[in-house]
Parts: sequence; structure tokens; C-alpha cells
Amino acid sequence: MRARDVSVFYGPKQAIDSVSIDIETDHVTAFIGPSGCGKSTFLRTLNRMNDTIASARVEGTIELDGDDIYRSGMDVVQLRARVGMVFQRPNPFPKTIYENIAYGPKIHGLADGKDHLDQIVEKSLRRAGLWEEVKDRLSDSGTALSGGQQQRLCIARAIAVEPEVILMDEPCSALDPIATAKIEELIDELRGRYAIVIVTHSMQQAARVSQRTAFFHLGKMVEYGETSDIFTNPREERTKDYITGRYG
Amino acid sequence: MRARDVSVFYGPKQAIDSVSIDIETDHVTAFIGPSGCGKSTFLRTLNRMNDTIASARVEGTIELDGDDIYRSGMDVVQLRARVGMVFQRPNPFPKTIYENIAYGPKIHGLADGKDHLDQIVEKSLRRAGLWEEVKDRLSDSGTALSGGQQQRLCIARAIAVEPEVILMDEPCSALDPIATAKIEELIDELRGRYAIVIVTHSMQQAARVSQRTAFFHLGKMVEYGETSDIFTNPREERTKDYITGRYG
Amino acid sequence: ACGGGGGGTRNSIRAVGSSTVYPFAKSVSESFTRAHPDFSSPIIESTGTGAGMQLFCAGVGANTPDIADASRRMKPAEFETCQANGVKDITEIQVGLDGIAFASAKGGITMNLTPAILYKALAANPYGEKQTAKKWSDVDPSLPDLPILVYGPPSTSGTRDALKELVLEVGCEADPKMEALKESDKDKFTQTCTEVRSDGSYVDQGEQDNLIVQKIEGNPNAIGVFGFSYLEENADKIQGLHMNGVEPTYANISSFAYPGARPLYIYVKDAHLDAIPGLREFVASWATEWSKGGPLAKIGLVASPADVMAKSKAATTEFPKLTIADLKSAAYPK
Amino acid sequence: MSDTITLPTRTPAFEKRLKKRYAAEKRFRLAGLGAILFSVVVLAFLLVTMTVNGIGGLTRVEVTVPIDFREAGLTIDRSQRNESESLQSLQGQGLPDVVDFYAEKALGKDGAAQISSDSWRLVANDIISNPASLDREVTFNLPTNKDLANAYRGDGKADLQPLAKRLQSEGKIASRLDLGFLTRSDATDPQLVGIWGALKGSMLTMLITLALAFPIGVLAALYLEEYAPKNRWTDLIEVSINNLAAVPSIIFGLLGLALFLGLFPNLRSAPIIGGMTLALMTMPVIVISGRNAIKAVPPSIRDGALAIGASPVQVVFHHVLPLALPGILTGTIIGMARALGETAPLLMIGMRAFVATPPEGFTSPATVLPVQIFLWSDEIDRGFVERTSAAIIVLLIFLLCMNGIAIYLRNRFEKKW
Amino acid sequence: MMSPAILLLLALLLGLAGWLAARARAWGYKRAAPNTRLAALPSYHGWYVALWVLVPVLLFVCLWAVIEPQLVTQYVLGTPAAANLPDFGMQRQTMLAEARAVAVGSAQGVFNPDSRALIEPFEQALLRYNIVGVIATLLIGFAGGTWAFLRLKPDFRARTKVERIVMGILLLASLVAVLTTLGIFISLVFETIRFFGMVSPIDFLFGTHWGPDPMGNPANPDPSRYGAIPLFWGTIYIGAIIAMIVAIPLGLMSAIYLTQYANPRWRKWLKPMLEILAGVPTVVYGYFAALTVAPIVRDLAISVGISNASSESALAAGLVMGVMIIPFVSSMADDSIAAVPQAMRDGSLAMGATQSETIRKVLVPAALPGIVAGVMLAISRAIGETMIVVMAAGAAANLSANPLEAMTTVTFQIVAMLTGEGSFDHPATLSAFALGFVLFLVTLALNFIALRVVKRFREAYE
Ligand SMILES: Nc1ncnc2c1ncn2[C@@H]1O[C@H](COP(=O)(O)OP(=O)(O)OP(=O)(O)O)[C@@H](O)[C@H]1O
Ligand SMILES: Nc1ncnc2c1ncn2[C@@H]1O[C@H](COP(=O)(O)OP(=O)(O)OP(=O)(O)O)[C@@H](O)[C@H]1O
Ligand SMILES: [Mg+2]
Ligand SMILES: [Mg+2]
Ligand SMILES: O=P([O-])([O-])[O-]
Repeated sequence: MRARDVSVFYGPKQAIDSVSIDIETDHVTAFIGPSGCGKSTFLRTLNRMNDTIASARVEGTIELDGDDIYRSGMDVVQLRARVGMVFQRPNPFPKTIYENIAYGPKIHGLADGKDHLDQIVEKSLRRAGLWEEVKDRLSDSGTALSGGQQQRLCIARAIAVEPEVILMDEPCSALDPIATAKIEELIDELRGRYAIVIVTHSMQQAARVSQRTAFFHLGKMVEYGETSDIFTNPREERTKDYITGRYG
Repeated sequence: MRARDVSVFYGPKQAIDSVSIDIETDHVTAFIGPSGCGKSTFLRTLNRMNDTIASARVEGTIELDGDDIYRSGMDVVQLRARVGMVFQRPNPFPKTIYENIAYGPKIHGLADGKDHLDQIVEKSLRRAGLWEEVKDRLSDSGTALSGGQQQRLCIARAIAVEPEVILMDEPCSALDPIATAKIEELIDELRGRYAIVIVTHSMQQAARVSQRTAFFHLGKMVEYGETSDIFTNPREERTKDYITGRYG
Repeated sequence: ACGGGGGGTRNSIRAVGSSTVYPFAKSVSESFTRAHPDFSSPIIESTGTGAGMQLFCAGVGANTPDIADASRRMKPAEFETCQANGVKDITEIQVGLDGIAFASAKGGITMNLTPAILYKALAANPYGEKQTAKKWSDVDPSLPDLPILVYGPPSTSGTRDALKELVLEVGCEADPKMEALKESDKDKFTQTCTEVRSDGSYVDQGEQDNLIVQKIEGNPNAIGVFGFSYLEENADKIQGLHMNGVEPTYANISSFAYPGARPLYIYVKDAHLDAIPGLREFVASWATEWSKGGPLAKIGLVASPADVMAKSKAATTEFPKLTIADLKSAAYPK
Repeated sequence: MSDTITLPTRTPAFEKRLKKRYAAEKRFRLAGLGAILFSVVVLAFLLVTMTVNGIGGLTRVEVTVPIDFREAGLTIDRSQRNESESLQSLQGQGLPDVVDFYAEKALGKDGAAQISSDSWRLVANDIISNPASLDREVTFNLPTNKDLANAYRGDGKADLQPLAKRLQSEGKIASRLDLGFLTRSDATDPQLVGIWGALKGSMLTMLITLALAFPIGVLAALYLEEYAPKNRWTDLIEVSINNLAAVPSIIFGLLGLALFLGLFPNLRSAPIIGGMTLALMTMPVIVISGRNAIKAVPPSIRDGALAIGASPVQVVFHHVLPLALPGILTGTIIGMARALGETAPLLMIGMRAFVATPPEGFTSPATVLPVQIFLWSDEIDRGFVERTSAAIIVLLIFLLCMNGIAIYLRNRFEKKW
Repeated sequence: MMSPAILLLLALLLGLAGWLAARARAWGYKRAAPNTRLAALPSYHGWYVALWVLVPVLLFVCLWAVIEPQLVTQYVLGTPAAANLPDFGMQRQTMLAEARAVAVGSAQGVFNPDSRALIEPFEQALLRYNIVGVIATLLIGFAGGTWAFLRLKPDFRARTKVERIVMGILLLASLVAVLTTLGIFISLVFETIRFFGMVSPIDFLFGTHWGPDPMGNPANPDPSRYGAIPLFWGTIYIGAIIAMIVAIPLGLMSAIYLTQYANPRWRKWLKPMLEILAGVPTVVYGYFAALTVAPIVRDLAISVGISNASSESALAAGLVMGVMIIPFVSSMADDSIAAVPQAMRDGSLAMGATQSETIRKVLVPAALPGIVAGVMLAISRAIGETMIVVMAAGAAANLSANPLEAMTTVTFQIVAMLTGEGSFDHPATLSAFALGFVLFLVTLALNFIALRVVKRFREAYE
């Protein structure tokens, strides 16, 4: 995905100030930055989830496969099927585990019959590393799982519609260390198959899981590059201050 | 203040497990630890703000000037006037700036007449480093200030009743870096006059403002000592893991 | 929280009872209030004659009404209740006449009714047999071939009582068997003769005669039973049905030529006469209004015959005591 | 990976399905719009019907009768302050006959027979308030009786139609705005009724309701939300309040009948009993909305005050209550509006009697607006149909104002802390 | 009845004096030892004393308001003027009341000339007892105030004491609700038991013919006329079936449209519209149903060839009731949908679901418990609704499924049996209480369950 000069406004207030970035398909990209700097806002522009906020307005262009997703006539439904999203707090639907995964394929009509659907569900759960844990309780409620399992369920749900990009907004911030480790592993496994963008407030996490890191500050993207470079050898003063704990 | 074997329960759930600590008068003490480890809970036992939570139960003793604050017959109102508190989100009253500061002295009958009250208000605002910014708008609403100013207003409000101890629960987590710096400066200035306890989720902040640091984990106090020791030379493995970003 | 209601006095006159008398009582109350602005205006409630009598006879004192409006005469049983409860002195005043009129919508069903036809059509068990008539023609082949549908007053009302006594019992007694039954088993007789069918052909319309008028207006095949005043009021919409060949008109009712004519009464609790300010004056106001062509006549009251009216007028100032013997003499002058 | 090429979300089949999904979306949305429009249309229909009918109810049919008092020889003792004595004196001097005479002169014998029997009183009142008119000719607009009014409006007794036609062609009869409707009380003649009595009854009743329900409701809400310990007793209180809020209003009528009228039987029909009954009904509404308003005050404010040593009572009365007040008021107004429109429980406690004069106080018999509407709706005369609608308009105006104030208050003070 | 008002004023003055004195005293302590903190603010000392003055005095005034008139009457009856009062209690009392009214100045004159002689004794008695009342008030207030005043000390915790009284008042206020519930229960249950003493509950609850005869002999009612099944059926048919068929879909769709689709500008107008619909009094709906809707329904029925359509039909009443309930359902549904966390909606939209798919497949199922509870509350309101059925449903106790027929409901029969005043010894009248009791229990059960469900549902998302 390519973003060029993207600015986002909430009413009169500018939350993102002309950010340009190329997100590469076979990498994990991390967005870091202090609270309120606009990481989530920018992430949500990537699959137009910002449309749900009445006051939000986006300028600039964002292209997916060379196609501007903000052009008029762009089909948001299809876009969102192609660019999946995982949220900060796990948000499984209050339905069965099976139904949670099957939801996307069903509404999009991706499955030909029940058997196919079963296959999709199994495949998605396997990829999310959850199959073994839940295969005997597919008809339990998704909300009955533990936090970490719920988050993996949400990832499985996103995978089930075969997206091209997966956006994750602080997917581990509500989880304990063990669950966090599991998700980080999973991200590592999914890398290469999907383009992954992850927002995190933990620099350590960014260092662990990502290959590219973008540092945001006060709505601007300050620096973007190889993760190892950013953490060991930042070009900008602000990045350095942040990484060494001067603020945030 | 001295705490001995303090345990706190929320209903059946134990949130703090026999913590003993001496809080020294002329130092800033920082509580750090991962989310949910009980920092806030413990802080709130120190001025019995836990009383407002019906399910909370405290065991052990906490002494202020040798007087057990949990003994029956303890006047909680007076205790809280002696042990002030500043919260995570600034919570000025929706009244004028003047009224915000004057409220405490008024209900405790500290001022003899209007002039005295004016003096108290000015002195408190000066100490909180806010006087210059607000002296011309004392009758504006306290909520009309910026976040950082609001937080300083809350500190001024706490100071106005001349407490002995000031407890601060993540006072900067809702603030931007500049406001954070201001508050940190202020804490530094107040040190020595009041005993200050600060909860923070930022290790860097703890390192910057405190002389003593206590590290909490899963309801237990794992380590307590000189701040410089804790950060450079932790005794416990868990402290080290936390400080280096293994979890949290 | 504090302060008592207590007392035991009342300033305004209270009258309860018949919905038939209600409009007249309202009208008298209105003119009374105008003529005597110093007194509080009377409180008139329409409860139906039966319920009104029960309240009236509950005792003397501020909590009980001063006047019972009635569209039939007080029953000896009610009189006895009154006596038992300490309501010893009662004055009966006949204020005028009303007819229970049978009517249908203008242009709707017409027939010449008789008490016997009505009894056969409306009784639960005509002459002790099972009720089978569904259409008027089932009762009498000369009648229209239309379903029986009669809207009428509920069992609480005096109009219903009048229907029972003036029409149903009369129709019932036409059969000698019943005449005999009356002698042998009075209860059985009353039941057979006055119980109204409840299979939907007779529709009990609540205490609201107006609704009955609306009902039959909307259904040309329906017949309504209500006070003559309502027929008079709505003469532009509905037509009276002949009974025994007589039309329900003012003249026919005042002469008792129409079989459904009945007197209307008010009963005054003499004990209250000096306790309720204005009660005497209020009763007297009736006499100034009930004459032929007077204000009450304008709203449908048929004036009593001259001799009765004179007697009633005297009663409004002299307050003669009602006795059980008075009540046991013929219930309705024919 | 081979399957990266055949992404299922980018097939033509997917796009085809998409079209259908959008159509379904549109249908669903229209159904929603339809539902809400239905409600709006019904509301509009109701209001329009009432208004169209009710406008007529604010007028009455009057005839024009000039009276030359110079010929009548009436006198009025100007020192006589008492209105009713003046009235009696005028009646004694034959004013009714004077009015009849001039009516006959103006309208003919048949027309004079159809003026309201109350006409001379109107004339008398005019003279009393303006004695100078005894020295000249004055033209009065006198109400007709209801028969002629109906005839003029085109229905009613056929025999009066020609008279109405004639008077109309002479320009002597007209339907005129009747503001007296707002100042008179119940009557038997639709030409002479007014709603002031019922309105005053409503006001007195509402005063009692407000005086009882508001303080009790607010205090109870404060207790439950701020102080109540969690135990069986407070559970009981809470359950009773929630249930009371949904108990059918007629049950409150039964309570009023059995309890209040049992205790104070001679206060039957009195606003004080009605007010007490409605207060019990309104109190839970105030408690519940009050609790919501109190709940909406952010805990951080309580914490802030507690942390500088305010006692729980001080916290509530210095901080929570002032902040919750707009919300509590909104709830109170809505509860009061409901009580103002309530009919059924008042029927049970005798507020349905015919009372021809406005109530003097809280203990004199009265009726209230909605019951008056109910009673009039039962009258058959066509005049009453319009009068009923007019009374409904008056009631609705009151309620709309109250609801409007509540909505305004809510929008004005709705705070997201 | 001037005197209670005067006494109250006196009490307030005394209280104010106590307040000022106590506060001054507390300031005195403070000045005497400027460096110690008082245990409570001076004004709390003031309130403490003021309450000690006011509460006893108010209790006394209440008591006095009851006994003083009796004392006065006693006095008057003892005078010679009372010797020729009539024997009849009510007349006596009327005369006494008249004379008293003149004596206190609330009336100009008496209607009964014999009462005139009583005016003067009344004036004397009133004067005497007013003086007694004033003196007693002063004494009591002074005593209470002095007692409290003497307890003031620098370390006296006046605030705690005052606050305890405030808490007591709050607790009392919240007990009113319990008392009301109890009052309802008691006023219904005794009459119901009496009724069941005359008609067996079996006949009442399971009988299928309703036609009480209030004129019949109360001692020997015919139980077969007291079968309430037709009433229950009518109630359910109108309130829980017809009205809900209207209200549930329209209310739910309105809520969905308002919360999910309407833009804020429209919502700002549409929502108050719905609220106005909820604020229209039921008597107006009843009038509307009877006068406008019922004839339309009847004409429509006739025009499609149903000849015996009644002008009072279950359908007309039910339709209008349904309209009345729409805002109720929609606001409950609105709340429930709003309580579903935004995260659910975002989760579904992020999967590429359309808005309506999100609503139908995620939001509504998630909000279902709340919606169901809302519907139960709506039903309980519909079956308790009175005026619409009184004005539009009719009195006929039909057990029929034809919506064009007239039907009657429990509430209608309660009104019918009790309008005006009932004599409390006839089963027909008492049946109203039994019906009320059944209605009370049913709505109570519905509400209880609904509130439970709502609570659970809320907790699930908190
Ligand atoms: N719906 C909204 N309306 C108005 N302003 C918003 C909205 N959402 C976010 N903002 C503002 O936009 C700015 C960027 O917010 P954003 O949520 O993108 O920050 P973030 O970097 O994700 O922070 P965090 O780490 O706290 O999640 C903030 O100042 C925030 O207050
Ligand atoms: N009111 C409460 N009732 C029940 N459990 C509570 C309550 N408040 C906190 N807890 C639990 O007690 C534990 C300690 O909570 P506490 O708020 O003290 O953590 P913390 O260290 O301050 O975390 P954070 O950094 O998120 O503020 C947590 O598990 C929390 O879920
Ligand atoms: Mg974010
Ligand atoms: Mg915390
Ligand atoms: O109300 P009634 O005249 O029919 O008793």
C-alpha cells in the first residue's frame, strides 16, 4: 500500500499531517509513538474504518494495488474484505467460535456449501494457531475464551476472508505476557503471506516483531525505516528522545 | 508512613499480598510495575480512598505518625486532609479555578475570612507553578484549562489543605510531553516539603523524579530501594525482566 | 406529613346515581349554582341507579351522598338497607318521566314491537325453554328476516331494571304458565322472566347511553335501548320503534300510552337537610325546572302529569317521609 | 503460495453478490425510514385531526342583539361592590325580560327562543363591569342554545335549519372566537362550557404531586445511588422502585381508593387526594431518572472531593447534586407531564364528577383536564366533540411545552464528562 | 387554622436564632485557640442546634394541629351556647365548623342562624389555645436548643451528628417506595381475599363467562358469571398481540434507523418527535381511537365485505395502543443497541459487512436480551393501559379471535366495576380488586424478569 500526503482531520482538528509511506507486502510494519500521536487514526485510514466517525475527513491518496481507496465509487465493503483489521481489545462476536470465523465468508458468500465453510473455518483457525485449543468446542461462545485466545480468534476471523493486508491496533496491550508471546509468534508466522501493519506502544514489541518501523509524533511521521536502524541508530533527535524515554 | 503486611482484597480476589514499606518524608517514592499489579490499589489504601469501593477489604496496619489509620474511630475526613491525592486523569471540579482551590480550606474551616482565603489560593497556585498562568482568570471554570494545567490545578487543590503526604496515581499518563515535563519539575520542587508517592507506568519517569522506587508484580512488592539501584542493579530477576521490556 | 383530614363536614351537595337522571341533575346543579353563588356547586356523579342506591343507603354523614338519582323507584330491599344503616328519613320526589325507547338508525330496521316479542327475542330462557331465536323472523314470521342485535344498558342501570319490569316481565306474564309460576316460585319466575340472553344478540353497552346511539347509527340492523331523552336528543339520526303500535313521543310517554314510560326520581336524605348548606335550595331548584317547556324539557325530560307534579312540588318544601308501604304500592303507575 | 492469485474477494462472482447486498442494504434502510415516518405521520395526523376539530371548539355560535338600555329603565347601584348582589338586583328589575324583548325584536320570535338561557347573565355582567352602557344602545353577541348552534353548523335538528339560514342571510348569526372557553367551567350546554375549572384542578393536583414527589424522589435517588449499602434492604427498596415505575396507573387508583379515601373519605374528588395518588406514581419515575443523572456525574469528581477530605454528605450536596440537577429536573418534568395526562387512577378516586365551579382549594371537589376530556368525549352533542378537541389542544399545548422544556434542558446540559 | 402556620413560623425563627447563637459560639472557640482545628465547621454547630430546635417543635406542631381543634371544640361544647345544638352528629359538626370558620376568619357568615351564637365561644377558645400553643412552642424549642447548645465544645463532632440526621431523612425518603408497594399490596389483597370468599378462585381464573350482576344478591353470587378468562384473553389479544404486532417491528426499526442511519441533524428532530408520541396522554389516544381510528377500521372492514364489524373493535384499540407503545419499544431497543460495545460494530464492519448486515447479524442478536426485556416491559405497559380500552375497546366480554369484534380487558372491567364509588361488599365490586391484583402480579412478574434480563445483559458488557 502506498500513502501519499495523507492528512486526517477530526472536525477542525488535524490528527495526521501529510504522512507518506509505502507498506511492503512481505514485511511486518510497526507504528510507534507517544499516546495520541495519531497511530490508530492513520491505521484506520488504511481500510477506511474512519468512515464510521462522522467528523473524520481524509485528504491525500492511499493506493492498494495502484487503486486509490478514497476515490469515489470505491467499494468500501470489498476494500475492508481485502484489508482486515484486528483491534486493541479482542472483540469476538457473542456467537459461537465457529460462527465467529464463518461470519466473514458467509456474508461475502465465499463458501460453496457447508463442507467448504468447515474447511475455511478449520484452515483459518489452524493458521491462527488456535485449532488445537478449540477444535472440540467450536460451538462454545467466542466470548468464553481467554483474552489471548480471543485475540487469536479475531485474527483467525480476519484471515478467513483471505485479506491482502492485516492491520493490528495494539493487539497485545490488553493481554498478559504469555498471551503476548503467542500473538507475537503468530505474527511472525503470518509474515510473508499477508502484509501486516501493527500499532504498538511497546518499543520492545516493535523491535521483536517488525522489520519496518514508523515513528509518529504529534500527527507527523517523523521517521520510517528498517526496525534495526530506528532502534539502534535513529536519524532524528525526537525519535532518539522517545526511544530513550525522554517522553511518552 | 509505615505499612506492615498490608493485603487488599476485592471481594474474594486478592489484589495486594502482604506489602510492607516505609515511605520517607523527604523523598519522592515511585511505584512501578505492569498493568494490574496493584499499584493503584496500594496507593489508595494509604488515604483510605479504598473505602469508597464496597467490595474492598484491607488487612495489616498502615501508620501515619505512629497512628494506625485503619483503627476504628479514625476520622477518615481528617486523614484525607492530611494525605492528599492526585489522580490519573485531571479531575478539577466544574467550578471556577478559585473555587477549586478554596473548596478544601472552606470545608475544613482553614481560612479566617475572605482575605485569608485569597492568600491560601494564591499561595497554593504559586507552589503548583500555575499562578502566573491563571491569575487573571481565577473565575474561569477549572475545566476550561488545558490538561497539564488541570493536573497542576489538582495538585494545587491538594496542597491548599496543607497535607503531609501527597499521593499521585499516574499523574502524567494523560498529558503530553511538555505538560509532563512541567509536572515533573513541580514534583521536584515540592520534594522535601511533602512526602510524595507517585505511581507511574513509565520507568523513565520513575528514574527521573524519584529517589526511592518500589516494583510491584502480581500484587506483591518485589523490590524496594534507591531508584538508582533498582534501575542499574536490580536484585530480583523479575525486576530486571520488567526493566528491560521482557513484559508489561 | 401532618395535618388532619378529619372534620366530618362537607360544603358541597353530593348526588349520585342514575345515568338517565344525570344530565337533568347536572342542569339543575348548574342553575342552582347560578342562582345561589354563595353555595358551593353540587357534585354530581353518574354511577347507575343501583350503585347510587347502595351509596345513598350506606349511612348518614359527610361521607355519604345527600341525594340518590334514580331511573326507577327505590326497591323495598334498598329501603330496608337504608333503614338498617340509619338512613331513616328519606323523601322521594318524582322529577319527571322518561321512556325506555327502542330505536334504530334512520333508514334502518323498522318493526312494530310488543313486550312479548321482545321477551321472546331477548330472554335467556323464554318461558323456561332454551333460547333458539337468531333472527327476528324466528320469533315471529311476520318480522324481518334479520339477525337479532340489541344494544342496551348493563345490569347495573335503572334503564335495565325498567326494561325488565316494564317490558320483559309484561311479555313474560302473557303466558299463563308463567302467571302460575309467579304464585308458586317467585325466584324462579323472576329469573325466567328477567334474565337477558348473553350469547351476543344482546350487547351490554356499559353505562354510556351515548355509545348505544353511536352503535345503532353505525349499524342499520341494530336496535338500541335507552332513555327517551337520548332519542329526543338524536332525533336527526335515529328513529323510535313503535311498541304495541304506539310511537315513543313526548305526548305518548306523558300519557303512559307508550308501554315503556317510567318515572324518574330523586331521593333526598332528610337528615342532611340542615347539615349541608344549600341542600334545601337545591331540591327546590328542581321544581323550578321540571315544568313542561322548562329547561329540563329542552333536554329531554318528559314532565309528569299535573297532579303528580303538584305533589312533587309540595315534597320539595315539606319533605314527607317515605314509607315501605309507599314503595309496595304499584311500582309504576300505568 | 499458489492461492495468492485466486483471492476470493476479487472475483466477478463476489462483485455480483455485492450488488445484491447493496440492494438489501437499501431496502433495510428504507424500512427503517418507513418505520419512523409512520410514527411521525401518525403523530401529525393526530395533531392535525385534533387541531382541525379543536379550532371549532374555540368558537361558538352567537347572534347579534342590539339592546337599547335607555328604553329599558334599568338602574344599577354603583356603590354596590358585590357582583352577585348586583346581578340579583338586575334580575329583579327584569333584565331577562328586557333581553328577551330585544332578542325578539332582532331575531324574531322563533330566533329569540333559541338564544342561550344564560344570555341575560352575560348582559348583566357587561353592565356591572361597565355601568355607563346603561345610558346608550349596546350591541351584544349572545350565544345561541346548542340546537341552533348545531343547525347553524349544518347538522342537528332539521326544523331549525331554516331559522339558521334566515339569520345567516340577515348577517345576525356567526361563529365567533370564544376566549371565554378558557375562563369558564364545566356546564351542560356545549355553548357555555369552559375548561378553567378542570385546568385549575389540574394545577392544584400537580402542585401537590410536585411538592411530594420531587423532594422524596430526589432524596431517595441520592440515597440509593450514593449511600445505600448493598444489602437485602436496599435491594428491596430498589426492586420496589423499579416495579412501581411499571405498575399500571390504574393500580395506583385502586391504592388511592382503598388507602387515601379509606383514611379521608370526605376528601373524595379533591385535588389533594389526586395529587397524593399521582405523587406515588410519579415518584419512581423521578427516582429512576434522578439516579441516571446522578450516575452520569463522573466518579472522578467524587474522588477529587473525597481526597481533599470532604465528607460523603458534603460530596453529594456540594458536587453531585448541583451537577445532576438538570438531569433530575428533566426527569421530573417528564414525570409530571405523564401525571398531568393521567386519567385512569383519578377516575377511581372520584375526580370524574360534574363540578360547575372551579375548585377553591386543595380540598374542594375538582376534576382535571384529562378527566374532563374523558367526560366530554362521552357527551353526544356535536358541540362537545369540538369542545373535547379544543380541551385536548389545551392539554397538548401544556404537555408539549413541558416536554419541550425537558428536551431543551437535556440538550443544553447534556454533558459528556 | 392560622395557628399551625404561625407556630411553624415561630419554629423557624427559633431555629434561626439557635443556628446563629451556636455558630457564634463556635467562632468563639476558634478565636480563643486560633491554632487548633475545630472538629467541625461553625455552621455545623449551628445546624446541630437548629435541628434540635426544629425537630421537636415540628413534632409538637403536628401533634398540636390534631389536638388543638379538639380542645377548642371541647371548650365550646362546654359553654352555654352549645346547649341547644341539635343531636344529629353531622348537623352539629356542620354548625360547629361554620362557626369556627367565621371565628378564624375564613368565612364571612354562617348559613345556619343557630350557629351564630357559637362564634364568640369559638373566638375565646381559639384565643386561649393559640396562646397555649405559642407558649408551648417557645418552651419546647427553647428546651431543645438549650440542651444542644450546652453540648457544644471545641472538639464536638457536630458535622457527624448533623450528617447522621441527613442520612436518616434520605433513608426515610427511599422507604416511601417500599411503603407504596406494601400499600398497593395491602389495598388489593384484603379485598381480593374477601372476593375469593364469595367466588372461588377456580371459577374466577378458569371460568369462561364474564357477566357479574351488581344488582344481584351479594350474599349469593352466581360464580359462573365471574369467569375472567374472556377478560384475560381480551387483555392479551389487544395488549400483547395486536399492539405488539404494531409496536415491535416499528419500534425496533425506528430505533435502528435513528441510531444507525439517521444523520445527527435529522436525529435531533426525529427523536423528540417520538418522545412527543410517548408524551401524548392516553385519554387523547383513547379519543383518537374511538373517534377516528375505530370508524376507519369499521368502514374498511365493511368495504371488504365484513358486514358485522363492530365500531368498537379490538383492532382499533390495539392499533392505537401499538402506536402509543412504539416510542417505548424504540427507546428500550435504542438503549440495548447502544449498550452493545462499539467494538462489535467495528469488528463486523472491518470484516467488510454492510451496515444492515452488521445490524441484523451482530448488533440485534447481541442486543436481543435487552430488546426482549424491553418488549416485556412494553407488554406490561400495554396490558395495564386503561383509557384506550375504556374508550375504544368496548364492554363485551367476548372470547373470540376476530380482531373486528369488541373485546373487553381487565383494566376496562376495573373501571366499569368501580367508577364512581363502589360499595365494598358486593362481589361484583370486589372483583375489580381481584382483577387489579392479578394485573399487579402479572406486570410485577413481567417487570421483574425483564429487569433481571436487562441487568444481566448490561453486566455482560461492563
Ligand atoms: N473520534 C475522534 N474525534 C476527535 N478526535 C479524535 C478522535 N479519535 C482520536 N482523536 C484525536 O486524534 C488524535 C490522534 O488519536 P489516535 O487515537 O490516533 O492516537 P494514538 O496514537 O492511537 O494514541 P493511543 O496510543 O492512545 O492509542 C488524538 O489527539 C485524539 O484525541
Ligand atoms: N474496584 C475493583 N473491584 C475489583 N477488582 C479490582 C478493582 N479495582 C482493581 N481491581 C483489580 O485489582 C488488581 C489491581 O488493580 P490496580 O488498579 O491496583 O492495578 P494497577 O497496578 O494500578 O494497574 P494500572 O497500571 O492498569 O493502573 C487488578 O487485577 C484489577 O483488576
Ligand atoms: Mg490508538
Ligand atoms: Mg492504576
Ligand atoms: O343509569 P341508569 O339510569 O340506567 O340507572
